[in-house]
Amino acid sequence: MVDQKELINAVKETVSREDVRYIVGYEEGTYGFETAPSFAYTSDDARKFIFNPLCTKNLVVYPILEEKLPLKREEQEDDRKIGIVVKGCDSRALVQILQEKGLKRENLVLIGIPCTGVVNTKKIKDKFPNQTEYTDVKEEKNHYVFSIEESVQKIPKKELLADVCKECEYPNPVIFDILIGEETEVETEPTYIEVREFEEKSLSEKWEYWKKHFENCIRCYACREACPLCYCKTCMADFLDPQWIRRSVDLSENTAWNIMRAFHLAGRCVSCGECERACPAEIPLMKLNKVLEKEIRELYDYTAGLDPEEKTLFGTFNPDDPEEFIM
Amino acid sequence: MKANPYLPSLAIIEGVKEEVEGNRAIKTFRLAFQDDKKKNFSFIPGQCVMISLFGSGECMFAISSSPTQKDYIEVSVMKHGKVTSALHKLEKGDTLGVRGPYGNNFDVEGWKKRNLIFIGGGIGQAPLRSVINYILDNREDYGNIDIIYGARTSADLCYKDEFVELEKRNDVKAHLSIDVDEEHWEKYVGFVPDNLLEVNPAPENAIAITCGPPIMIHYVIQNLLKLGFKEEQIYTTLEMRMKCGIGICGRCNIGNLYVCKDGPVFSYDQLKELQGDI
Amino acid sequence: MENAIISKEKLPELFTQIIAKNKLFAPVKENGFSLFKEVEKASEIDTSYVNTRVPPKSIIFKQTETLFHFTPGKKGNVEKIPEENEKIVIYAIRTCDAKAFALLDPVFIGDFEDPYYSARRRNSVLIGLSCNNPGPACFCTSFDDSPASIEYVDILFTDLGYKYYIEGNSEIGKKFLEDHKTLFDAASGEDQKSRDKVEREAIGKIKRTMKLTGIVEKLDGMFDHPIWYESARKCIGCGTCTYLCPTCHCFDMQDESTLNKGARIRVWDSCMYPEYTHHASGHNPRPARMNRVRNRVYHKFNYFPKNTEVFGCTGCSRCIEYCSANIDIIEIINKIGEVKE
Amino acid sequence: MKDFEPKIIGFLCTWCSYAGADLAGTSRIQYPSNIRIIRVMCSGRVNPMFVVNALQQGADGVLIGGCHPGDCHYQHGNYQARRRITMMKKLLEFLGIEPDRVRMTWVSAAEGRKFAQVIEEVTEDIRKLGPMKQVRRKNEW
Repeated sequence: MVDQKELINAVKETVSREDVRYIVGYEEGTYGFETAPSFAYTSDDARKFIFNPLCTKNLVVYPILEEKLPLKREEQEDDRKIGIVVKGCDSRALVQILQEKGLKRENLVLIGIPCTGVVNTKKIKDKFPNQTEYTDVKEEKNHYVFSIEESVQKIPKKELLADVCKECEYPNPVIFDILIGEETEVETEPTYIEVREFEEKSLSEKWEYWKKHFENCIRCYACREACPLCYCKTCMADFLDPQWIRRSVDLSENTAWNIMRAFHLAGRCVSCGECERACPAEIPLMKLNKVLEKEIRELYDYTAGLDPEEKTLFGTFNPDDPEEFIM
Repeated sequence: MKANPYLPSLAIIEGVKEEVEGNRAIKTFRLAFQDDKKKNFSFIPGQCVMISLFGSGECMFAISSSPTQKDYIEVSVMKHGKVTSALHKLEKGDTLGVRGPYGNNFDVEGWKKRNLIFIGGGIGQAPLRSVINYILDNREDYGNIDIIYGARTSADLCYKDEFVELEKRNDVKAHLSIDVDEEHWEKYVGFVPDNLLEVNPAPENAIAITCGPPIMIHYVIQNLLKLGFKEEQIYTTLEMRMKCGIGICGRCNIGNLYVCKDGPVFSYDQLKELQGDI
Repeated sequence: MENAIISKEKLPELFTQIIAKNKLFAPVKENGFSLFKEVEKASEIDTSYVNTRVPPKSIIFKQTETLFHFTPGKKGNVEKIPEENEKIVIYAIRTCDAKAFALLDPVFIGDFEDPYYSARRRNSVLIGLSCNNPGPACFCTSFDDSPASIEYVDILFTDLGYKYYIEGNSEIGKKFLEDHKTLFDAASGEDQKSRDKVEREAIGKIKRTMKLTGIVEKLDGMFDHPIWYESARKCIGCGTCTYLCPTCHCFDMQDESTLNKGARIRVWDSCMYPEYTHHASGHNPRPARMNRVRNRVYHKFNYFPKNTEVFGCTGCSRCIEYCSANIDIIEIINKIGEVKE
Repeated sequence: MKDFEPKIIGFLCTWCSYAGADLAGTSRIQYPSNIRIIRVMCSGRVNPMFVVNALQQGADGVLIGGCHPGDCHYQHGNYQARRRITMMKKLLEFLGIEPDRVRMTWVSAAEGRKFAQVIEEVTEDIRKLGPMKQVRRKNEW
């Protein structure tokens, strides 16, 4: 459980520093079980900051989304630091970006939050579909506690916990400047049970499953935009010449896009689950990310987003990498 | 039942003229219609056409020839993106699709008897060339004509040979400029807005028409106001990324107007009222 | 025939009759969410939804549409495609989505007529289904509509438990009721009362309001207000709001071809992408997310009313509900209303 | 599917596999004509999207040929290609697309005979798999 006061004080203190431009954190959303990203420019703004199991969003996208607009005459670039409130997975995404030199560590201040898992907002919305008021959810002894129309609800954690959090190995930030509260104990060793079960199916069963999902893809690219690791200046999908993927929305192009997205995250995905949360067509994108994560771990003993100094998976090799399939 | 606005008519390239070579190459294509559009295609200077090269895509271009020239239309194309690069590979005899004409036009009727100042930069001269040629063909209806035109280098100037012809005439004044000094260049060196101040046209009974890169238009308008031009005396023609050309696809809006349908010609007082990103 | 009722047992028979002569589009539940699909059997239809994920505009204004065929290359040629003339029935469309068609009509059938949209629109019958359980962010009442408005549909169904109350609106709707009248019973005054009660209850469930008085004029003076930076900071630029919006109509046109045949297609596009307005020269009139979010709000609440005298929003709440950064259009508009000039 | 002749795209590295193919030709070794060769500078240049794109546009199988481990003209391009193609195959398998449609081989400039054998084997394997269905572009507008 994160102490709200401690968080706010830390943010206040950090944002008051001269070398800090702003801090991204969470605030109460506008309705129901939503939380929203919050930007603190002054210590006054920090009062809005919260952290609870509804704070799902990976805020690491914000520093990479920052647009570098042409400066006006005599205008100086603001190179002060950006602060981010990070959970375990968010911090790993950042490590991965640092590894790829997408951002510089010295331009960031990290307020780490030991996470105990976040809620799957879709599930909670389905359970209480008519909740218009913002509802604060608290975690108490393996239960989520919140009140709906003055009656207190107590729901077992495992019913509402987001799927990606169930097998989370790194709930504690791997890099941070300030840590709020006690580190969470890690109990789980990932089993990849869901992926393994799916792998048992026959090829045609698998394709039937994905076909159904890919047909629903509307190619809004929300998965890409929400992902903190999709930060290419121009995405391959947006190239016109050569056009890797046609713009028409059909099974072939949708599949190509989804292969491309998953592949470009191989060895980079940190399992924050943001793509799946953002997908309006509810494609189980994490399944694709997870299978690659599992294979990479088994074949190359590699885990993404742990050490900023490490080389990227595809940027390095081992002469003894498995090659049974090569003729 | 109206005609399908997305269907292009076929046109044959009758000639290709290389205006500028190099990285920012510019070519002028002369197009003649193949079907019944041959007879019923008419336009007023300032209007645009959608040119498609089948398989590459479609782009909006200002017609750069005058409507007094009935047999063909001309468009000048700078090589920049996917479609324009493909267009630049075409030769005489190849087929293109043409839709249009689209958009509004310069008020050539309303400008009769007035002095006209044209201020163009780079490829921005293309739509101006249409009006200029129209007006030269109806020379007696109009007052003094000044043409201020500039480009980055002398090699980047479009319609060079036409300017040679213009300079020979005594009823038109052409003021050419280049941005950076070169050997053998005896005319003005400097940006187009500065050349405008140099030429110093009188605002009385005058209309100023400008087209060029956004930043040039910005400073030209400022300088015109400095010279005493009123907002309604200044006209510009804009460009935007366009797809449908008929005000549906949404991308070319400035405020509630679409450049493809309600533009591309705007007077400055109109433009000032519009809330939108240009 | 004007007002009638149909018992739920007879409903499959009605669908069978419709399917025999028309293409029937109705909501189905797939992979855990609802969407409009062409249905072949009455049993596929699932009306237990608030609103479908992708709006039914996708039936009339398809996400991917072939405009015409061509022969690619230097010696190209154009080949028209035959006009679609199939009769379309859209069942269980919500009033907010039906209103969207009323908003899109002047766009697609204005100075120029979009033949693909207009052909389908002409051939379609909209059967509305009153929304008895509006979602938590719904706000159609802010536009003086109700979850059971009849103006925008040809026929309106209202669920009264074991039967549906049916009202015909347009000529097409009345004729449609006449054609299938063997399945209907006359509606009594009692039915009328329970229908009104259902509507009142549904309106009561809508808790959120967008304050729209004077917003068009207010926006006129707010183009450079800092509120746009504040609202757009959260935006991740994903475009979900526009793809799921029933009134967004932007599209991209592209050529697709093999060596010897090709087609010009159009696909939905979104003003939330930087590429959308990016000129080939490199200039971008809307380079920042601030410009793009501002454009979206202005388009719905300033440009649309200026051009067609109605707001370009129907209150379906999709853009609020599926935004992953909780950008709330109600909040933005209400904030604008509160700004002191 | 007796008459099915698979189309296979071969991305061959210019230094080894392409030279191997050349040798097979000049040595007049017979091999199936199902392969269409695209020469690339290094197997490491093969972007996995090349593979997907080939399958979309009409290929029934894709073969990537590189130098033997340790022999890469650019030191380690083939090692990096190996990791990528391994992951690509795993991903395709998970999606229900036959991973055997994507093959990889090490052929040196001296192995004309091996090249012919590889092509024969790949052609037969892909013939058994039948035409690519899942991601093929329909091109029916």
